[in-house]
Formats: sequence, C-alpha cells, structure tokens
Amino acid sequence: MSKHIVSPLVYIVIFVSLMLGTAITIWAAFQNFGKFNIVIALAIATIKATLVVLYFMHARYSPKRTQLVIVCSVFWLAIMLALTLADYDTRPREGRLASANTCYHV
Amino acid sequence: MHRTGDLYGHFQTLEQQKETAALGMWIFLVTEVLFFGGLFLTYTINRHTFSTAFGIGSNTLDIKLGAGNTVVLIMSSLTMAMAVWSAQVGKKKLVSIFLIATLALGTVFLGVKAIEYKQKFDHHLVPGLSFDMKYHPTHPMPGDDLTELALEKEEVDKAFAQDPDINAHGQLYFSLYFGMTGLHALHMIIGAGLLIWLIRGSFRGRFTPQYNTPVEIVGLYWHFVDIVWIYLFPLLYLIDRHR
Amino acid sequence: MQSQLPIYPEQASNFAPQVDALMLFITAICVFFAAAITAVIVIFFFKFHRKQPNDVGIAFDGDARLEAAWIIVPLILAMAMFGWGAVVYVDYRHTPQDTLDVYVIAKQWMWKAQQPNGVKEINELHVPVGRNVRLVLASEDVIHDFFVPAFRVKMDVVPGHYNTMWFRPTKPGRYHFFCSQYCGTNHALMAGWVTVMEPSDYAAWLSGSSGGNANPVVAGEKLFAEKACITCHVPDGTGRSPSLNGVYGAQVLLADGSTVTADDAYIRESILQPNAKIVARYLPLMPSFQGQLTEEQILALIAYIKSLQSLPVPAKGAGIAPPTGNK
Amino acid sequence: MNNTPPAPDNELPDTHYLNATYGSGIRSWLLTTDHKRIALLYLASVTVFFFIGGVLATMIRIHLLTPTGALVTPETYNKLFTMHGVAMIFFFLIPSIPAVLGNFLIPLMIGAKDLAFPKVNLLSWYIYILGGSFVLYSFGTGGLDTGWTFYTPLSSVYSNSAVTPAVIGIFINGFSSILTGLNFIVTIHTMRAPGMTWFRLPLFAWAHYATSLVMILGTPVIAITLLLVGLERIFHLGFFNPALGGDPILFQHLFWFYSHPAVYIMILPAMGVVSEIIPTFARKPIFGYAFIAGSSIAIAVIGFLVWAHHMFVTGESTYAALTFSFLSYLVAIPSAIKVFNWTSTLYKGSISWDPPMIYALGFIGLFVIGGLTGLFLACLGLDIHIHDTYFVVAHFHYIMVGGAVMGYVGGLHFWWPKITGRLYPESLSRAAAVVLFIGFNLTFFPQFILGYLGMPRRYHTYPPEFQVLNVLSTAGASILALGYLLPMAYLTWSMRYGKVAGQNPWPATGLEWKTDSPPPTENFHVTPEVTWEPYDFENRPDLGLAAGARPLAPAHGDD
Repeated sequence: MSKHIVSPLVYIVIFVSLMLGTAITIWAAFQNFGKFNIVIALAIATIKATLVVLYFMHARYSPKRTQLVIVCSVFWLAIMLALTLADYDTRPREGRLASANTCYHV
Repeated sequence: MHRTGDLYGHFQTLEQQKETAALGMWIFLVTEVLFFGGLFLTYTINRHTFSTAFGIGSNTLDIKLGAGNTVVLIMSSLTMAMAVWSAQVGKKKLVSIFLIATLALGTVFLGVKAIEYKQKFDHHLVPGLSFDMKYHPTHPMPGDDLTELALEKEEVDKAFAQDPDINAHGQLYFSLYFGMTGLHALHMIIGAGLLIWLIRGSFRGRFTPQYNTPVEIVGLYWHFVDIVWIYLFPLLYLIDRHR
Repeated sequence: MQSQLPIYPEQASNFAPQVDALMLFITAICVFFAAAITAVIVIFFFKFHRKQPNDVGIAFDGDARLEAAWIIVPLILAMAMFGWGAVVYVDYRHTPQDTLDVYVIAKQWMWKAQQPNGVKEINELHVPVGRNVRLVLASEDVIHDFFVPAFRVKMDVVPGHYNTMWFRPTKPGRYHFFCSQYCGTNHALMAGWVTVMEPSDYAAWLSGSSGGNANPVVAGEKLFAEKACITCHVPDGTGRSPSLNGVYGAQVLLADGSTVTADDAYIRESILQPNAKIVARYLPLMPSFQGQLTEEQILALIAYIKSLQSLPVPAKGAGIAPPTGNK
Repeated sequence: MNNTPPAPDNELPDTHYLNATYGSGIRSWLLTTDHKRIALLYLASVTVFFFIGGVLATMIRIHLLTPTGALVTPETYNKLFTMHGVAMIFFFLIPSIPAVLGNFLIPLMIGAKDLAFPKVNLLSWYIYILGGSFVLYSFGTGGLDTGWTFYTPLSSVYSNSAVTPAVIGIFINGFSSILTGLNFIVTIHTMRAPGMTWFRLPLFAWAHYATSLVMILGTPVIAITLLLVGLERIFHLGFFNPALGGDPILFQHLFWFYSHPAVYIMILPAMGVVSEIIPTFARKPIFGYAFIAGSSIAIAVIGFLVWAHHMFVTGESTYAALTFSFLSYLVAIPSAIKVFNWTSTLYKGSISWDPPMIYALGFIGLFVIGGLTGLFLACLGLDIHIHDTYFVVAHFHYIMVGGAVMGYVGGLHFWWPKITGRLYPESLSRAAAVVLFIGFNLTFFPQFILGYLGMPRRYHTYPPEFQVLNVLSTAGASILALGYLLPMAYLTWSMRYGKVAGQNPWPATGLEWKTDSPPPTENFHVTPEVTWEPYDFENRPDLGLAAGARPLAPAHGDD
C-alpha cells in the first residue's frame, strides 16, 4: 500500500513506549484513584492502541481512505457504546436489582 | 481465476491488487472491532452493575501471568512489524526469522493462557454447575500463597453476606472472561495458522520488495489481535487491584 | 362480530383523545403526501407516455432550490410530529402524585393484580372512573406487556425491573387488555378485562370482595416482624438501621453524599441488594433477602413501608435528607 | 466502446458465462469463482427460503381466518410466524438483492472482470448454505418459537424449541453477509474501469455501497449477540437472564443495533434498483443524482442512530426516548428526497410501460405508505399505543415486502435479459405486477386499522371484533400469492423459450448493457472506458435513439 518504509528504529521506540505504558497501567491499578482508576487504565490502553495502529500498522503513512476506515470503526463503536449507555445512565432510577454506587470501597 | 506470476487475472496491476488486499483486511478489522464491541458493551453494563463480584473475580486472576503475556504479545507485534520491514527491504532470511519469532511468541502466549484456564478449572471458577467462588479459598492448592488466599476468603465471605447471589454475578464475570479471552485466543490460533502459511512462503523466498502483500495484511491482523489484548488486560485483570 | 367497522377503539382514558388527535394530525399530513405523490405519478405516467419507440425524454438540470424545498418542508413537518409526540409522551411518563396504586404481576400466561387493600384479581382489573391510577408492573419470568387499547396505554413488564404506568379512566365500562409482548405459547390467551366503575361502585366492589384476601399492609407488617427487620429498623430511630417512618417518597441522603427518592424500586433494591445504596451515617450491615422473598412478599413489604409514610419521623435515626438540602 | 461484433439478434452469443467450459458439470458451478455464477447460486438458494417463508405465511393467514384459529395449535402458530420471520429476514430479504443482483451486476456496472475477492465471494455462499442448514435443521427438529427477535429470557431460558441451532445458524450466516459487504466496498473502491468516477457510478452501486456499510458495521454485533444467547442456552450463563443478574434490556439494545439498520440492508438495494429503472424507462437522466447517492449514505449512517425506537415501551429513559425519536424523524428525510427525485424524473420523460417500470412505480407507491407509517411509529406519543400491534406488522411488511421484494422482483425483470439472455412474456408480466400491487395492499392495509384498534401481533387467537379485517387480509394474501407464483412460472419458462434479448433490449445506459447477454466469463471482451455521464441518453448515439431533441445540457450541475 504505502511506499513508505518505517525504519526499525521507530519500531523499537514504539515497542519501548508500549512496554512503558504496560508498566504504568499495572502501577496505576494498585493505586486508589477512586473512579479514575478505570479512566486511567482505558486512557493508557487507548494511547497504546493508537501507537500500534499508527506505527505498527502504518496507518500514519497510509492513504486517507484507510484512515477514514479506521475513524469509521471507532465512530461506530462509539455510537453503540454511547447511545446504549446514555439510556442506562439517564433512567431516573435504574430498575435493576443492584447499582454502581456500591459502597464496596467504603 | 487466471494468475500470472503474483498477479490475479481480474486485477490490472500489482499495485491495484495490493491496495485491494490491504483495504479488504482493514474493512475486515472494522467488523472485528464491532464484533468485540458487542462483548465490551455487555462487559461494561455488567461490570457497572456488579462491581463487587467483578472485582473479586478479577483479583483471582494471576497478574504475573497476565502482565507477562502482555509483554509477550507486544513483543510479537514488534517481531511481526520487523518481518514486514524485512520483506520491504528484501532481506529474505530475516523475514523467515522474524515470522518464526512471532509464531513462537504467539505460542508462548497461548500456552500461558492454557495454564491460566487450567488454574480456573482447578479452582472451580469455570461457569457451570461446579462454579463456586468459595471453593478455592477453602481448598488451597499446592503452591498457593496462603495469606493471599485468606484475604480472598475474607473478601468472598464479606461479599456473600451482602449478596447471596454473588456466585451468579461472579459467574457473569467469568463468563465474560472466558468469552472475551477465548475469542481472543481463537483469533490468535487463526493468526498462528496464517503465520505458518507465511513461513512456508518465506522459506521459498516468496516475499520481495515488489510482492509482500500477504506479510503485510497478516501483520495488520496480528497487530489488531494485539490491540484487543491491550484492552482486555486492564479490563479483566486490573479491575480492583488497589483494595 | 360487530355490525359496523370501527377505525379506532373506544376512548376511555385521559390519553385517548390526545393520542387520537395526534393520530389524526399525522394521518392528515401523510394522506396528503401519499395522495399527492400518487396523483403526480399517475398523471406523469399517462401524460408523458412514450409516443415513438425511439423517443428520448427531455433532460434538465437538477434544481438546488427544489431539493432544498423538499428537504426543509418535510423536516419542519417531521419536527412538528416529533414535538407533539414528545409532549404527549412526557405526559405518559409524568405520573401525578395522587395515584391509586395497583400492583400487577405477570407470569406465563396470566395476570395477577392486587388492589391497595389487598383484593386480588386474576386477568381482571377494577378501577374507579376519574381517579389517577398507577400500575406497578413486575414479571416473574419473561418479558410481558400490559396493553389497554381503549386507554391507549402500554408498558413492558420486564423481569428484574419495575416499570410503572398511569392513566385516568374517563368512562365506565369493560375494556379488553392484552399482553402485547410475545411471551411464549399462550401469549394470545394472556388477556383480560379492565372494568371501569363509578367510585361508589368501586368502593362497594372492593369491600364486597375483600374477604379472604390478606391486606398487603397487614401481611407486610407481619413479614417485617418475621424477617426480623424490626430489630434494626426501630421506629424511634434508636436502632442500628434507619427508622422507616415517613421514608416512603422522601429524599434519602446516601453515604456517597447523593440523595435518592425512596420509591418502590429503591425499597425493593434495598431489600434485595441492601448495600447498593447505603444511607449516610449507617454501616452496610443488612443481609440481602434475594431469593428469600417472593415478588408478592416484596410488594407487601413495600405496601407496609408505604403505610408508615404518615408516621412522625424521629429527629435522629432516619435516613431522610434535611428539607433544606437540594431537592 | 465494445469492440466485438454484437451477436445476431435472434441467437445468444457462442460462449458466455453460462456455457463456458471451466470444469465439468456440477463442479463448474460449485467451485466457480465467477460472480455471475455465484449470483445464480444465490438466486436458487434464496428462492428456496422465499418459498419456505411463503408457505409459512400462507398457513398463518389461513389460520387467522377465524378468531379462534382453527388450523393449528398455539405452539405451532408461534413456530409458524417465528420461522416465517427468520427464513424471510435472515435468509431471503437480507441476501436477496445484494447477493443476487448486486453480485451479478456490480462488477459489470463498474467495468470490472470480477469482484475484488472472488474466492471470498464463493466462500460467503458456502457460509450462507452452512448457516441455512443449521436453521433448517432447527426448523425440522422441534421448530423455533421465540419470534424472530429472540427476546431474552424467553429465548435463552423459557423456550423449549430448537433455539440453539437456529442462533448458531444465524450467527454463521452473519459472516456471509459481512463478506459480501466487504467484497462490495473494496470492489467499488479499487476495481472501477477507467473513466468510472464516483459520480459516474450507477445509483445501484451507490446504494450497494451504503448497504455494505450497514452489513460490515452492524452484522458483527448481531453475530456476537446471538452467539451469547446460544452460549446462555448451552452453558446456562446469565448475560441476559435476570434470574442470574443479566439484563434483558441489554439484549434488546444489542439486537436492534443491528436489526434496525438491517431494514436498510433490505430497502437500500431496492431503492438502488428503482433508481436504475426509473431513468431507463423515462429515458432521461435521473433528477438530483448527487442527492439520491448522498441520501443512500445518509440513510446508512443515520440508520445506526435510531435503534432504540423499538424500545419506547420497555422502560427506556425519557431522555433516551426523546433522542431516539428525534433521530428517527431525521432518517425520514433522505427517504423523502429519493421519492421526490424519482417523481421529478418522470416529468417530461418518455415513459414506457415496460414491466420493470410497473414494478418500480408500484414500489414507490408501497414504499411511500411504508415510509410514511414509519412517522407514526417514530412518534413517541403514538408509538405507545401502536407498538407491538398489527400496525407495526403492516408497516414493516410495506417496507420489506412492498418495498424490498417489489424492488427485487422488479430488478429481476429489468436484468433478466442480461442474466439469461432472454425476454419474458411482456403482457403477462405487466399483469403480474398489477396483481402483486393489488394483492399486497389488500393483505396489509387492513392490518393498519387492526393495529390501531389494538390487535397485538403474534396472536394465534383474537377477539371476534377483529375478524372482518382479518378475513380481508387473508383474501388479499391469496391474490398476493398469485402475484408471486406468476413471475416464478414465466421467468422459469423464459429461460428456455423466451425471445433472445440482445445486448441492450430496453435500451439502458449502464456499462452492464455494453456487453453480451449473457455476458462472457470475463464480463467484457475489452476493458471498457467510460466517457459519458450516468443516465445520459442524448449523447449516446450507440443506443440508436432519437438524439438531441434539444441542445445538450449538463445532466448534473453538481458533479
């Protein structure tokens, strides 16, 4: 597809960043950030995934069409998650028998 | 289809053929994103509702094995990327070496996964009739860390007092755990099959700077499988490690 | 078989005229467009019929103004439909305060209804005319749906969820109700009759048929003692758990600082998942009663707690948020 | 232009895809990678499912003649409508136009020798057959009584019928759909002939591009959802079972995330067919090409934002309901654009009364009713009353049968000469189209009234006051059945005895008409080059029509 050849040096840098990201994820999981634990974990995972897509999968050097395909996949995933969760989160009282506000960590 | 050299008859040029194959793989990956997406949504809603049970379930997973596997898989992504590079610059021997390395790392990952599954079987944590979150804390296995186990017992007992259905809810966690990692492992196995096919090709020197499409698109697939794991690891192993 | 062919069901609730007006509005617009398009097509079909076998039609450019017109006009009409529909819908969802509450439990393939005084009915529902009636719907197995065409009301009955619906019958009579969510083999037999009665008749009916049926408040009070709830939930607020006097319908302050309205669903959740929402200043001590109570027993407990609504709230030992707090 | 001499008018070309020798006998069909032969494999297999679904529908209508339902038991009735829905939706409507006509035509229309991935195309047919076998196995061993919607916990816990093989079959079949969509998207991107720019693409191709988007983005979600239902049944897991902590509402979200857009998988290709037929038989460029193309994409995209309008009475939050209702109204606009543009195209056309045109105009009539009644259902205040009644049944049959099937049959009539090289009896087929239109309206229009009167769907027995309308509906269904049997009969007859069609019998402007009928295996003897705008009859002397009635005007100011 792309004529661009990514140099092994870039791959190594990305690999090291991914390792670093993994280490930070594990470290952060053992700290208590309250509800931000999940946010941090997902943020790091997303950064890692982005690095893989951009460099290992060459999306950065790919034609616009490929980049559009990637954006679409993320967009549709977001539609599915966001609109479903929007229903759950705005129910006046979640009728289910349990709820997120557990006092497990009290 | 007629085929002339590397070019299939319904294409005009090699370039067109390569573009087509890559676009096809990308679009396939889009469907994969949505496929796993349905599972992630199910996971999200249930984790939201049953955070206690999910926390306990998550803490029974072996974080060392999980983290180790993460490292192994990312390394395999690196070797896969290097295989693509080797093909692009025409280092035929390196192509084979890197592909074999990728396959080896993938196999290690699957082996570790098998060990983890075996553990869950032994601990009665596989969804089904014998599922019991209280089993393992009261039946130590050789080599268990007993203080860790005592902590787990306390946690399970406490949760059980508050939620007699904790086994059902814990089973939801493990259903999703096996569902998601199982589907991921299935993708790894398919990927390993594709790698074997590539390695055979590379031994015959098939991949050159002019023609390396198979290596590239299998690479895309392999990296995608890696990305899925990048999300699975924190979502399954690291829910509640800061207790 | 009826002698004439009706095109809409009887109007027997406050919603029926609203829904029928909305129906008429949308029908008018749609009939206009459908007729206009059909007429134009038919006219063109004959008027521009090909004369010679090798004739060609006359090409002309697209017209941006025309395109804009048939984007904007339908959009405006669609928004009008949306807006009107939304107004009616909000009315459906906004239950008035002064409702007569009837519990309706669905199971394959029957409906059980329980009047506030404990009278139980099967596949029948009696309600007084002119009163706001609220149905609290629970399912014991699969998803069902309570549908009264004459009232234009419908709500799914989802296992594991409490759904509620309300209406105000406006005309005495007997009306069909149906299960309208497919629920298995005898789905079509899961139907019955709503009887709308004059309030005096309703009162007479209630007292006449109450024999043999335990009053849910009484049953709930008995359960409250049997299950030892009372040992912690001491009415004067000195127990390990908050007093339940006056809690129903009030705002409860939770440990995490938020407040929640103590409605049926909250009380149900507190019985089944006590630690989901802990009242401020209290410990998560209460065991869960999941699996130990039937749906009917839970409803009885709720009815009992509701009957405590008017009792004095102790100064200390209640979970109710201070009245100055954010509502 | 085509460099081969056209075959004489009264005989088929010497070699074409049907008689070309690549292998012998049945193997040359079962192992073919030729998109045209695969399309015919699909044609045969979807017809089988249409037939199964049709027989079940007939039994349903006969059963409903009397309020007490004399024909079958409640269990059987529930199985009838469930299997009717599953067979028709997953195995007929969704693959019908894309996998038969789309498969056959897209490479021809864009001037390619085949789809981008011919082997994948064959694979997707085998997947379809495998999935179909599972579902037929389920039908044959206990049947299926969950409703095609598979709502949990009825499907996952309470139903005693053969749910597991059915959900596995639909899961498998999903990949057939995904691979077809993938193939189309890639083909349209990378395989176009020289000169075939995006805005010269036939609207049929645009519609299939939009359809394929829905296929690849939605189908994986239904696949995983039904897989979870299957696992729930086999291993007694609790994803959607409230007794085990799961949530049945979550199932509905996941299910409709695909199954609402799936309606667009059915209707968009039919719209594409109509967009081809109208300009051809009005002999003029289509009005508002770019708007029709764009509205296909808009429908595919906005169609993904409306799914929870199937859940207004589940206890969905008010805010979510308002959002989904609003978005549902937005999706009506692109459909309106199409209808207005088709109608305008007729203006000052040279309209022939050929059978495909009758079908296409019938499509518009039925689709308008189907589409407009969608406005009733999107309306929050109204949906509460008509949800899950026969109003819904009538509405979606107007879209799926009146729309999609009418488009499919019309498309078959339009391209039949290309597919088989032969023509069918003209007056008979024109009559069949009229019978179909009348029969359809008689069957389904009474159901709107039944629904508003409050007759719930999926009832094997109903109160006597609903009988008159049910009898009307059943009477209409018998006419409708005739409307389907007629084309089946004369199209089959024409394969052998029909008059030879020649390259371009109508004539039409698309590339597919610039090759032999039936086309050669490689589609074109020489790779074609496109130098004309779509649906332009005036600058096409090769069509042999009265050229240039007036000075040439650019067909589309906007491309």
